[in-house]
This record gives sequence, C-alpha cells and structure tokens, in this order.
Amino acid sequence: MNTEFDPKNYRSDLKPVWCPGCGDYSVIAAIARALANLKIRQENVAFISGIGCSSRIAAYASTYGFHGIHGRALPLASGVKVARPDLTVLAAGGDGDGFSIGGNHFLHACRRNVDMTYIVMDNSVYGMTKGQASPTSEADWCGSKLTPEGPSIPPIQPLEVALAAQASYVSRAFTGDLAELTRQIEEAISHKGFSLVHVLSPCVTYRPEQRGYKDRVHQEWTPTSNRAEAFQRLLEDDGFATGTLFVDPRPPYTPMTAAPASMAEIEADFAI
Amino acid sequence: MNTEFDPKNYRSDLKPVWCPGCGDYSVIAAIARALANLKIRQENVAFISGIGCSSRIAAYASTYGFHGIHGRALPLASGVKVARPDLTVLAAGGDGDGFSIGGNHFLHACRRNVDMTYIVMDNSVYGMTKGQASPTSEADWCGSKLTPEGPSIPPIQPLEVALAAQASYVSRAFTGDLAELTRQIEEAISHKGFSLVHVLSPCVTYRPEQRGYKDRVHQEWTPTSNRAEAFQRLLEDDGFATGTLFVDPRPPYTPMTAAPASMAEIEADFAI
Amino acid sequence: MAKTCFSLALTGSGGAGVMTAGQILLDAAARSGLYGLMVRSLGPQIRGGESAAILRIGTAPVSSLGDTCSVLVAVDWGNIERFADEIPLDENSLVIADPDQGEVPPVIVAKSPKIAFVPLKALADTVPGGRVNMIALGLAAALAGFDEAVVAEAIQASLGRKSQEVVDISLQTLRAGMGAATAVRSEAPEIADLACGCSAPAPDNGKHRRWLLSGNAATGLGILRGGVRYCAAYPITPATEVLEWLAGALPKVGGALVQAEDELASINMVVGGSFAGIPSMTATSGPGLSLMVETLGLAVAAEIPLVVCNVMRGGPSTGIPTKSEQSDLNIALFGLHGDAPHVVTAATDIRDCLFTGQWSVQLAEAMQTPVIMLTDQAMGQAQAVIEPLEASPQKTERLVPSENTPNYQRYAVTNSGVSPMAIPGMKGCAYTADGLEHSPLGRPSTQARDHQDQLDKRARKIEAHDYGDAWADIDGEGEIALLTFGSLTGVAREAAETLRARGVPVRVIALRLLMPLRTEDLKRALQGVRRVLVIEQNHSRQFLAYLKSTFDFEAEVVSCARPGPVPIRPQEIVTAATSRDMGDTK
Amino acid sequence: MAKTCFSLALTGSGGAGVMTAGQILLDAAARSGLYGLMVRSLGPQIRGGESAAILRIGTAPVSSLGDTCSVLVAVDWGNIERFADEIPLDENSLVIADPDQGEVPPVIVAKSPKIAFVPLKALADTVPGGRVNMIALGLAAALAGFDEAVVAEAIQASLGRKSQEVVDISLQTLRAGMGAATAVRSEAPEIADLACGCSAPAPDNGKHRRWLLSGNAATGLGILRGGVRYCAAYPITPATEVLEWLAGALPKVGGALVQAEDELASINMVVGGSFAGIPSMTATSGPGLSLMVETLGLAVAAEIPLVVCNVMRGGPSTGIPTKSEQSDLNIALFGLHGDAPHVVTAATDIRDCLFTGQWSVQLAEAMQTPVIMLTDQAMGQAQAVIEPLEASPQKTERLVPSENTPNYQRYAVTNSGVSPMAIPGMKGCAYTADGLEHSPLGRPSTQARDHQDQLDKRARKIEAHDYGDAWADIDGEGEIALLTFGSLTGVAREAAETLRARGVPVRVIALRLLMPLRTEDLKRALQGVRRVLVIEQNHSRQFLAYLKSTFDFEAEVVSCARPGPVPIRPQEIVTAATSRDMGDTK
Ligand SMILES: Cc1ncc(C[n+]2csc(CCOP(=O)(O)OP(=O)(O)O)c2C)c(N)n1
Ligand SMILES: Cc1ncc(C[n+]2csc(CCOP(=O)(O)OP(=O)(O)O)c2C)c(N)n1
Ligand code: SF4
Ligand code: SF4
Ligand SMILES: [Mg+2]
Ligand SMILES: [Mg+2]
Repeated sequence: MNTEFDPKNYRSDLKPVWCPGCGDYSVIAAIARALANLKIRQENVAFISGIGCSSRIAAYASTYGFHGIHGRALPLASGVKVARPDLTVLAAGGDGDGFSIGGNHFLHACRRNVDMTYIVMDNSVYGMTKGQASPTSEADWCGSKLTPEGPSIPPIQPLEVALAAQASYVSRAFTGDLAELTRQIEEAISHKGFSLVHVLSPCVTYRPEQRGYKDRVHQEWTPTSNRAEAFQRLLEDDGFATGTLFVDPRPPYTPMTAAPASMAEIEADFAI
Repeated sequence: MNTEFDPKNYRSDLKPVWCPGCGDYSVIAAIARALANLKIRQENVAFISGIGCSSRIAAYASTYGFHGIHGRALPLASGVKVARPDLTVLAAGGDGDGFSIGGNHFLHACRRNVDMTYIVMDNSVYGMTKGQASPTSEADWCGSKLTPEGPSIPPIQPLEVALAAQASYVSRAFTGDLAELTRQIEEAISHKGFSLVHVLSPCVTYRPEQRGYKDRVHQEWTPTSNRAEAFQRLLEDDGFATGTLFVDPRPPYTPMTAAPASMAEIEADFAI
Repeated sequence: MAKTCFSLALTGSGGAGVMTAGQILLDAAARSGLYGLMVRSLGPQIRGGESAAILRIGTAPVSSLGDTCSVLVAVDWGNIERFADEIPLDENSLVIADPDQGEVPPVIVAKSPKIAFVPLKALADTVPGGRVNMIALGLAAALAGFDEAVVAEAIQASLGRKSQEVVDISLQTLRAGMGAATAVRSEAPEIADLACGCSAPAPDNGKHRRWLLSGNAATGLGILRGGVRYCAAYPITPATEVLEWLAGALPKVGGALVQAEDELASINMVVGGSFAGIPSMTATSGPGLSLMVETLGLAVAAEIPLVVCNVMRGGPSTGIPTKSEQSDLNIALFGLHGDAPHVVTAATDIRDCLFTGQWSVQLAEAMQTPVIMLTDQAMGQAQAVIEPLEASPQKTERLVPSENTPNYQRYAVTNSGVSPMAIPGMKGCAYTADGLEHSPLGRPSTQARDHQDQLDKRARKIEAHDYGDAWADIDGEGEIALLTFGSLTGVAREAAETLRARGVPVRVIALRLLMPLRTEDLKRALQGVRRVLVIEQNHSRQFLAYLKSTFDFEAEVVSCARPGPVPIRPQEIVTAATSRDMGDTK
Repeated sequence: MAKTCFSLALTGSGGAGVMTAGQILLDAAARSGLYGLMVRSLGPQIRGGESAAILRIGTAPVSSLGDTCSVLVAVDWGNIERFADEIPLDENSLVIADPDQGEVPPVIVAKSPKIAFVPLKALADTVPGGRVNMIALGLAAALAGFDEAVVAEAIQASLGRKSQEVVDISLQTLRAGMGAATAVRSEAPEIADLACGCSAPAPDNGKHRRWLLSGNAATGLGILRGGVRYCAAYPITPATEVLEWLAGALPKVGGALVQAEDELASINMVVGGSFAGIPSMTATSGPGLSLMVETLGLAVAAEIPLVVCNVMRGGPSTGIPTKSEQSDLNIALFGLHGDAPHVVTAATDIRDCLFTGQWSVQLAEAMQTPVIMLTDQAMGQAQAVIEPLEASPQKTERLVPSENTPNYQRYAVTNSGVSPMAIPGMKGCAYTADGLEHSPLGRPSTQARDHQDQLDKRARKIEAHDYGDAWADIDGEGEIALLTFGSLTGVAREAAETLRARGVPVRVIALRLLMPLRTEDLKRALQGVRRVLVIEQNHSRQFLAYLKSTFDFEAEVVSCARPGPVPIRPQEIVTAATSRDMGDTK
C-alpha cells in the first residue's frame, strides 16, 4: 500500500508543452519525488506558478495548483499559506517571471518568510515569448532581436539578492543532477520559512549552449547559517556552484492573533 | 553675476505641505546647494518623484520636475535620461515609494546603471497615508492600526539590497548633517551611473522618537570600490553609519547605436 | 416650532482642534436621541493644517449635507477660501467669528450671511489651559439645545483616555462656550435656535442603542458579516480605514490581515486566500484598483470569489485623494481586458455599507466571481449616527463538490454557470486553476468550442443569478424618476422630499447592483416615468453612458452630473428635475 | 476563366516545415504579381509543435481569409483537430493527403471535401536530403500556376542564408512536388486549378516594388514615421514583433529602445521619454495593458503625449495568447480610473497599420494625450503583400512655449484645451508635471474651480481636435451598413462584395478613430441607412455597447459578434445582413 507515495502519483496526465530536452522536465520529476519521499498527500499541496514555459509546471503535478499570471506567483502563494497554514505551499516559475516582473514580490517574500518553497527554473532567457533576454542573461548575449547587441546590463545575482533580502533558506541546483535537485527540494519544503531553490534549467531551444552547463556545475556548498560566510561564497561564485548556500532558523511569519470575540462584542464598539 | 548659482534660485516658491520639523526640509535644502555648487542650470535638471510626503519634493525645486505616481519614479526618471542624456536627472521619494511598491524598479535601476541620482528619504513609515509600517519599520513597531502588534517582518536593508543588485554608488546621510548630505548629493550627481543616497529623514509626526536619530548617527564610511568590504561594512552596520559606502567606476548604461540610415533605406527591407 | 434638522460647520487652522469638537458634537447629538452626519474637510498639509468639520444633525437619519449651512463657527480664518465651496452659506446663515482674528474675509462676506462676533479665543483664555475648540463646541451645543450633561458625557468618552485634568479643563471651557450662546441667540433669533424636535435620550439605552460609525468601518463590519476571514492590505486614502478596522477585528474571529508590498501583491494574496477556501477581500481606491485589474481578470477566468471595496476619490491619476467623486465607475465596470464578466455593487449610504458589504461577499461566493464594491470618500470617511442594522440571515455558501468526485471537472459547463469548486485539502478533486482558457477539466485549450462554452458559462452565472430585490432601493411614485447610486442617494432623497413637498411626485431609484444591470427590473421600476434624471458625481457622465449602453430608455433622460470635490446639492437636482436647462436629453 | 483569388492551407507536425513553405509560397505569389495574406496557426507547444499556414492569394489586395479553403495540403495528420475550425473545408474543397500517413481523420471527412492522395513523404525521399515541405510547396505552387523560376527565386531569398546545398536540394524537391500536380489537377479539375488572372511580374520591379510585411512590422514603421524616437519594451505575444522591429530601426534614426523589467516600468519610461521631449511609445497586449492603466491615467492628468499599441489576443486573463480577438476594447476605452479622456485608434488592416501608426503619434503629440492604438493578432502576426504606402506628409508638432515666457503656465486653460508644453532644457519655463489635480501653473489644487477647469480642458482638447476624414474608412452606398473596426474590416468588405453581387447595396464603415466617437460624422455616414450591422470579434458585444452609450442610432441595429479564436467569416455577415436571426435589435 506504499504506492500511495509513489512519485508517479504526483504527476498529472497532462502532456507538457515543453521542448524535448528542456531542463524543466527534471524539475517536475524532482518535485514529484520530493513530495513522495516526504509523504505529503497530493490534496494537501498547493502548487502556484506564474507565466512562462517553466510556469506551466503547476498543471503537470497532480496536486492542487494555480497557474496564475506573469510575475505574481509569490503573493498568490503567500495568500494561500497565510489563509491555510495547514497546506504545503510550493511556488515555481522562471527567471523572467521571478526576477524581472516579479522582482518586488521576490524581495518581500524573502523578508516576510512565509513558510513556503519557491523553485526558480533559471534559463537566462524568456523561453515562452521566444527568446528575449532575462535579468540573468549575460550583458553581451546577442540572441534576441530586442537587444541585438545584448542587454548591456550585468545579470542579476538572484542568490545575493535573496540573501540581502533576508531569505531564510537559499540553495542552487542543476537539472542534470536529479538526486541533488530532489534533495534540495525536500530540504526546502521541510525548512520552516521561505525557501528559495535556484535551479539552473537549460533552455535547449533558445540557449542551446546551455547544454554545456553539465560541464560547468560543481557541487560546492554545505549549509551555513552565517550570513557573512554566505556572502563570501557568493562573492567567489562563478554562477555554477550548487548545494545549500544558507539556512537561517528564524521562525516563519505568522499573522497577528487575538482573543476570540463574538460578532456582538465586535459590534458593541459602535454603540453610543 | 554669481547669483545665478545661488541655492535660493533652486527652490520654487511653493510652500511645502510638510509638518514643521520634518526631515525632508533639509533634503530640498541640500539638493539646492548641491546643484548650485555644481553649477548645473535649473532648466537642465529633471527632478522626478513618486507619491508620499517626501515625493512632494520635486515641486519644491525650481528645476523641471515630475511628481508621478506611487512607486514609479525610477522608471520615469530612466526614461528621461535615456531619451535625453544631456539632462541631469534626479529621482527622489520615500521608503514606501522606493522599497515597497517601487522595489522592483529599485532592483533593476541598480543593475541597469542609468546615469542618475536617487535620493530616498527614509523615515521608516508611510507618512502621507498617516502612519503605517514601511519596509524599513522595525518588526515590532506597533504604531499603526494596520499592524497593531508590528509588521512582524524584519526591516529591509536597502543598502545591502542595492549592493546585491549591483548599484554603482551607495551612500547614507542624515538630515541633521546638512553639509554631509549636500556633499553626498554632489558626489552622487557627479558619479557616472546610478547613485543611491539613502537619507535618514525623521518623520516627527508619526515617528516622533526619530528626533533621537541625531544621537545615534555616526560618520563612518569613506568610499571603497571593493564589494566584499562594502558587504562587510553592512554586516556590521547598526543602521546609523553614514558616509559613502561604495563606488564602482563601471560605465553607465547606454542604449545601442547603429549606423544612420534614411527612412527609405529602412523601408527597403520590406520590398519584394 | 423646533427644526427637524440643521447644518453646522466648525473651521480653524492647524492645532485648533475643530475636528475633535465636531466629533464630540456628533456624539452628543447621538446621546441626545438625534441622528447626524459629519464630514471632515482638510487642507493639503500632511498634518495640522486648517480643517473643517461639517455636520448635519436631525430627528431622522441623515445621509446628505443639504443645501445650506445654518451656522459657521470660525475659530480663525486660516485659508478659509479652501472651504468656501464646501460650506454653503447664504443670507439665512449665521457666521460666528472671533473679532480678534481680523476682518471677516471677502469670500465669506460675499455670501451675505449674518455675522455675530464672539471673542472665542479670549473666552478660552479665561480658563487656564482652556482650548478654543471647546468654546466653539459649547456655543454650537448650546445653540443646538443640547443638555450640558450629555455633552459632558461625550467629552468624557472622547478625551477620557488622555487625563482627567484635560477633561475637567475641557468641561469648564465648554461651559464658558455655552454661556456665550445666549448673546448670539438674541442677535439672530430666527437662525440661531437650532434645537431639533426630539432631544430625548436615544431609544432604549440598554440593548437597542444607536451606532456611530464611519462608512469605512461599516464596510468592514458588513464584509466580516459576509464571512470574509482573510484580507490583504495596502494603505491608500480614503480606503485605509476599512483595512484598519478589519486589522483589529479579523484576528478576533480567527481571521488574518496581511500588509502587502503593493496592490499587485495584495490582490494576488486575496486570490490565493480565496482559492484556498477562505472568503477574502481587500479595499483600495482608484490608483490601487488600476494596479489590480490584471489580477481581477485572472479571478474572472479562474473563477475565484473575492471582494474589492473601492472607495472612490477625485481622479484621474492621483487627482484629489482626500475628496469624493464617483469617477471610478468606468474602470470598475470595464477596466478588465478581454471579456470579463464580474459584479459591481455600490453602497447607498453609511448604513447601507453594512448591507452591501455583506451582500457583496455573498454574491462573490455564490457566483465564484470577483465583486467590486464601490463606496466613496464622502461616505467612507464621514461618520453617521444610524439605527443598527442586523446582519442579513442569508448564508454565504460556496458550491463545492463531494470528495473523490469521479472525473471531477472544476469548470464543468453547468446550467447555472456555477461549477463546484474544490478546496485544497479535499481528497480526489485536485485541479489546477488557470487564467489560460481551458476545458471543463481546467486544461489549457485554444479550441473555439471550449472558449465559447467557458465565456458563455462565465457570463451566464452572473446574468442568471437571482439578485432578488436588493438590486436597487426604490421609493416614491410619479412621472419623474431620480436615478442614482452611492453617496448621492441621500442627496437625491432629500431633493425628492423637496419636490414632493412642492406637489411634484417623484420616485428615487438608487442602484445597489450596477453590474449586471437588471434591465427588466429597471424597466418595471421606470414604468410610467416620463422623465429620468441620471444623477452622478463625475465629469464625463459615466453612469449615464453605461445605462444607455445597456438599457433602452423610453422616458426622456436628463443628466445631472458634476465632478467632485463639492457634493451635488439637493437643490441642483430639484432644479434639474423641474427645468430642462442642466442636462442633455436622450 | 481564371480565378481572382484562392485560399490554401498547409499543415503538418513539428519539424515538417510547413511555415517555411507557406512563407515561400506567399513570397512567390508576390513575385508573380499577386497579392496575398498568410496567417500562422500554431499548437500549444513552445516550439516545433504542429502548425498550419493559411494563405489567401489573389489579383487584388487581400485582407480576409474568406469563407472556405480551396485546398488543404496535409503533410501529416498530427493534431489536425486543433486546426479544424480555422481551416474551413466543404464539398468544394480539395484535401491532398499522404496515403502513408494513415486514414483521413473523421474531423476532415465530416466536411466531405474531395480527397486526392499523393505520397508526399515518399516523393521527398526520392531526393537525397529532400524535405516534405518542399513537395507540398511544389504542389501548391504548381496548382497556383506559379512559374518555377519565380518560386526558385523565393526559395533562394528564404533559404539562401543557410547554404547553397540546402537551396539546391530544395529546388530539386520543389520540382518533384510540382510534377505531382498534374495528377492532382486531373483528379479534381474544377477545384485544383488555382491559377489567378494576373500572374505578370509585380509592377515596376525597380522603384515601385510591392511590400511583404507583417502588421506588427507595419505598425513599427508607421510609428517611426510618426516621429517616435524612444521605445521602452516588455515582450508579450502577439506584440513582441512591433518592439523587435523598432529595436532594429530606432538606432538607425538616432533613437533608442530599452527593455524594461515589466510593463509598469516600460510605460513609465515612455512617460519620462516624452516628458523629456522625445516622442515615445510602447507596444503590448491585454495583460500588459492592464498593468499600464494607472500610468496612462497619469499621462492624461499630466498631459503627456505617448502611444501604446495594444495587439489584441484572446482574453480574459492569459486567455489564448496566440489567437486573435477584439475583446480589449473595453479596457482601452474605459480602463482608466477617474475621468480620463484619451484617444483610441484602430488600424483596419496590415497596410493601414502604416497609416494608423503614424497618425496615432501625430494625434498624441498634437493633443498631448496618450493614444491607445488597437490592432489584433490576426493583423499583427499575419503577413501580407501590399501596395507600398507613402508616409503622410503631415508633420508631428508639439505645441511649445517660447523660452522665458513670463509667468509660464504649463496647464494654461486655453480655448483649444491644448497648452504649450515646455521641454526640459528650455530656459525660463521650468515646471513640475503632476498627476495631482493642479492649477494652470501646475501646482497641486483641491479647489473645485481648478478641477472643473482642468477636466473641461482635458476633455475639450480631445473633442475639439480636427480629425479630418481619417476617423473612418467608408465605402459604398445603400440602406444597409456594416459598421466595424480592426481586422474585421477586410471581412466586412468581402461580405459587402458578395452582397453587392447579389444586388444588395451596402456601405462599409470601418472606424479608425474609436474614441472620441465622431457622432456627427457617423450620423452623416449613416444617413439613409435602415439597418446597421455592428460587427466585432468578442463575446460581450463591447463595440455595440460602446456605440450605444454615445450614439443614438436611428436605424435598426443588429449585432454580429463572436469571440475568437476563429475569425468571423464573410458569409456570417452576409447572413446577418439579410436575415434577422443572428442579432438583437435596438
Ligand atoms: C503582464 C505580462 N507581460 C508579459 C507577458 C508575456 N510573457 C509570458 S511568459 C514571459 C517570460 C517568461 O520567461 P521566464 O519566466 O524566464 O520563463 P521561461 O519561459 O523562460 O521558462 C513573458 C514576458 C505576460 N504573459 N504577461
Ligand atoms: C497605487 C497607490 N497605492 C497607494 C497609494 C497611497 N499612498 C500614498 S503615499 C504612500 C506611502 C508613502 O510612504 P513613503 O514613500 O515612505 O513616503 P513618506 O510619506 O513617508 O515620505 C501610499 C501608500 C497611492 N498613492 N497609490
Ligand atoms: S523554449 Fe526553452 S524553456 Fe521553453 S520549453 Fe523549450 S527548451 Fe524549455
Ligand atoms: S507626516 Fe512625517 S514625513 Fe510627512 S511631512 Fe509630516 S513629519 Fe514629514
Ligand atoms: Mg526563463
Ligand atoms: Mg516614508
């Protein structure tokens, strides 16, 4: 009867729209494994995403899901978790969704520390809209007609920003290492507070050179709770170090509580 | 004839709506002095702000100005500068305007490095809407009915975020030290690229305890171009260190150029 | 003969405390068994600038400021021109001025009121620590015929949290002010006796006590009654008080309020909370609503119930944040991209915020739709003494499937258009909500059939719902109809009274349900009407245009529209109803 | 007798290359002196899914796909049901199928077309490295009577940047395909001869060459001609190509394009650029427009000229991003909070994107107003062969004050409603633009007088502008009028031809200026009309409702509305024009 927690059960039967070879296939596989390993029942998971190739992922899980709008996965997910603390809440999306249009929510989700896990599939490109530069594209990446000589802006450093914004869990994985990716997702879900899993997830269509990521990534980080050390690691980072970068055990956000009162008691305030 | 560059000339005759004692009075004074000292003519300055008590500042200068909408001063200012590189562009606003609703533009303005100066009057409160918590309010500040037990979120660290987002100039000043504030604004305007001047600017009405800032601030930082050192300074920061934190001489953003072509040449692409 | 109501204004510069005086006066009126309404008007300064408290007090519930102001007590003249439009004085008004504050300004003199000089400040100075606002309060209270003990009670209630010393000094100053009333009354006896018919204590001081509250607080309570237990907030004038009230109340009933980083976040949090099964809402005003429209479209497509209360202020853009207008109607009705049917309600007055707040939540939940509830600054930030309103007994129920429904279709094409909505946690019904067009299963689809079916169903559920009688408040008979919504309802009702008194029978139709427009019901309500006045507080006649887009008037249509910040006065409506000058016709 | 036009579709799974084949076929048509239109339809896969190229080719300019498809060449049957609605087959259609790809699917058979089997893949395999799309191309080109040399030219132009080897193989495969046409033609002679009357080379291959371009590129060029020199961009389907085209072109004329972090940023950058004196624009689609409405309101209040081109797609919410609809009309007209008069234009076809793009910039600059220019996916992402259109000679001029104007009033209340706008750098005219209501000097004001004056002036400048004849494209006479806008214009014109051929005279009125509605002009254009068909591609009849809100029809009004993704067909309009079944009446 153990089959209830079989990773297969966490996949929906909807066929992904993704290109063959897209890194995102590994991410849905890893999520399914992580949920199965953690024995979290499908119906107790809310999986929220934005818009982009990667954001299609919510519909490929058999949990409750919400494929929302571009850039707003995090506040939608926060709303779910604060209203229903009993649910396991996952949010996911792309580098454009999360760091470009969604950058403000990313900043504030880090500091708010609502207990949920955010998985960003970073391919340094807008896949869904056919290949424009994203905030993590190299300043001189000339692959888009919108920026034919490159965006001319240094790529954003998502982990530095997360750390500066006081995220309590930060890690980086690569879709080519399913075991480590699964491990990080499990660890992130188990972490009490906001957890960011930054996933290097190649776009084989608009960034075919990312197939070479497998030769560049290196397992590097083991968890530290020391911010200075975590910053130091990032200052030395080549962008391909993987592992758990930082864990801060501070308690997650909880809204204010008060002694219960009846409606009549509440209304009494208005009486003259 | 030197009176042309008299700070008085940089002030409009509109009476500020600010409360007596508000820190923001020093900021308009410092801006006027800085522009006069730098001998930049009023008509060559575009001064852009958002919405909030502090954002009213644009109208108190005699330069060209734009009192835009809440949170959008930075993209509006970027638009001005990229379209008209000959102008000196200043943006200003509050901690709510800049770090709450405007957080995403802040992130991306830092990395885009358009040559302009951003002055944030931080009073750790939403003054204009009568005293709610801002992103820089303390987690346990109970002064607002909206968060009667405090926002329960650690305050954002604007300078850490700016550094992580790759701002090329970052400093902090206090409205109680007009000379240093003026110096930083001059330095920031002279800096080629995006410069952030973080100003501790007390709200005497909703945060009367901020009158005590004067006893807490300390002049501390001299410019460094070493990011590691700048991060280190911030890890030790009590929030009241002032001075120039970080300067990076990388060139400012410039849009792509191309060999000139006539309309006829451009249209020729469509002919079969 | 005692009056049935009067209007009175108190003005003064920053620090004079006229708002506090107004507040206490309204409370004292309530404690005297009267009803009342108080509007605050402020200068542009962030804090402590000049201000005006404008009150209307009477023996019946008040929801309009009327046409003229009987008495103005001016503590000083600082920037009085800012309020000149809002305080309508004429030859029948009395202005009480302090001779030590200089000449009466031309803007006041031009209106030819009677003027009585009282050395307000000097009187206050007779009491050590005495403040001039208490003199003004005393004067006003005495003219209104209030019992000193009752006013003292109100002072105690208002200032008691400071110190007993403050209260004692205030009471002493109050008495000095009341004492000055005799001279004033003798100067202008016809005007200065404001005493209203009933000044018995409020009925049944035990159980059935009247309420004194703002429209924004009433909205908060209505929404709480509707069952909302989650709110995400971003402050904005003049909506913040809805959120502040809920911040205090929600935790008491097991709910939560979160302050978000902006309105994009707050509305998405609300969508998330509601998706998770908890009735959810937020409140905002024009600029914030603008930022929410993309997500409201998501809520339409994904069929997520929620309520956004939009407290309208002067527009466009930042506009006039502290003043009222009804110019967000267009965006509320039509501001969503694509074909996005949803519901728009409007409260008719402060008391009705209780009903409309509750009803809006019920509609949202019953139809799984976003509801935009419109109120406005004139209603939201004003305070009124009202008869308490019981919560409507109707339950808020979301249609849910049974657990383990085989082949569960979240977006099943049903006759009603409403499909059972599974709540996370329910076994065997997991689905993915989507803003992409979808099949009944919720799977993304670009097929014409699915698009048509889902568009039909989303439109049908809104059209087919049984809204009962609540779609409008209707009273009166006659061939002239006053058609309006929001805070102009009270003004229209007052105009109707005047017209009826002149022998012109009129009906007042105040729409509570703006969208969908109940065309059949409206047709019935307009049966026999020859002339319809469409009354609205905006520049471009948004209400009229909307009505015409959807409804074929048989009667002649006259527009009675004016932008903010000054409210439309009953007399303007009376004039428009009886002449042809003001409006265009159909 | 040779035909004057034909429709043809090519379909196949990912990788089959039918889009390339369609593209080359259109180019070959152009090189043969014909006009044509090609629409791409794609499956949901991000890349390489099944696709269809739908072409209409003829002797006169083409801006509608017509009612039926004469020939479908199906390289295979992968997910053909996805396109079934978009490729209208009937008994008079010919389907060319590959017998090796299995049975003809029921969705095709159900439409009873003639079917001819050609072993497409096997034929391709006869050429080493040969691809099946070139067989399909050859077949189609031969049926169309195109000269092999002309098709070869088009292949060279399209594939030349790859390698000569690829070109050579393609040419060889092409020939194999053309060879197979004879058999097909003999099987269904009445259908399969697609050759159109004129197949002379395009007129004057020297100077006056025809253009082949997409609507999005045409919009880009129109806007560049209008004088735009600054663009801020955030990609979104189906508007991205407008931005991409401008990204290449702007730097050549000294302009700049910046990719922004989101639409809130892009629209504010545009406001900034324009405030700084540089005509500025952006392009987006529904969800992006939603995010821009707050700032558009700022541009209204602060009187900043700018153009937003909104390329409409299926809604609501994320909707159907790759398909066309006209359902963003409401938000374009009414999506701004407060009273926010602005201009909304709509291009009538691909060629008109050139004119309307330029005109929109001119209107924005002349009136210092935001202009929302509507196009749609069906126009933006389709490609057409058109007669080149010269730039309009009209200049784009912003009214500016002289330097050192004494007491310069940025928001002076003028008769025209337009006030001289100083540009940063001009001496002695510095001012602060503001979204708060303001005095003529631009100082924040809460006064009723200033609000009324500024509201009046902002409305007046839009109403009083002389729009000339460009407000609509009108043709024909008769008692029936077809009233429409956007990409349905071509469809309506085709329906009108059919009706006229049947002896029913009709006029077609395509609005290019949606807001302000030229009610007097429209009244004139409708003189003598008894029946008006209001034709639009959306579910809730947004266009009809808008017209009714603002215009009093004297004629009977019939709605002809349907949502996307399938375009309305000429025959539907013909039916609606001649029966009463389809629509509701006024
Ligand atoms: C408001 C809005 N703006 C723009 C878009 C268009 N859009 C869809 S996905 C996307 C970017 C996706 O990039 P990313 O998040 O990196 O995902 P990827 O496709 O690379 O996985 C954009 C710009 C949209 N849907 N909504
Ligand atoms: C879209 C939008 N949301 C909310 C508001 C209301 N609002 C005006 S100012 C302000 C906060 C101002 O705080 P801050 O930027 O810190 O400025 P301060 O007043 O403290 O100087 C808010 C929330 C608004 N004007 N627009
Ligand atoms: S376009 Fe790139 S990101 Fe999108 S599905 Fe294909 S490979 Fe993945
Ligand atoms: S409320 Fe605070 S921030 Fe605003 S003007 Fe007053 S002191 Fe300054
Ligand atoms: Mg990406
Ligand atoms: Mg602040």
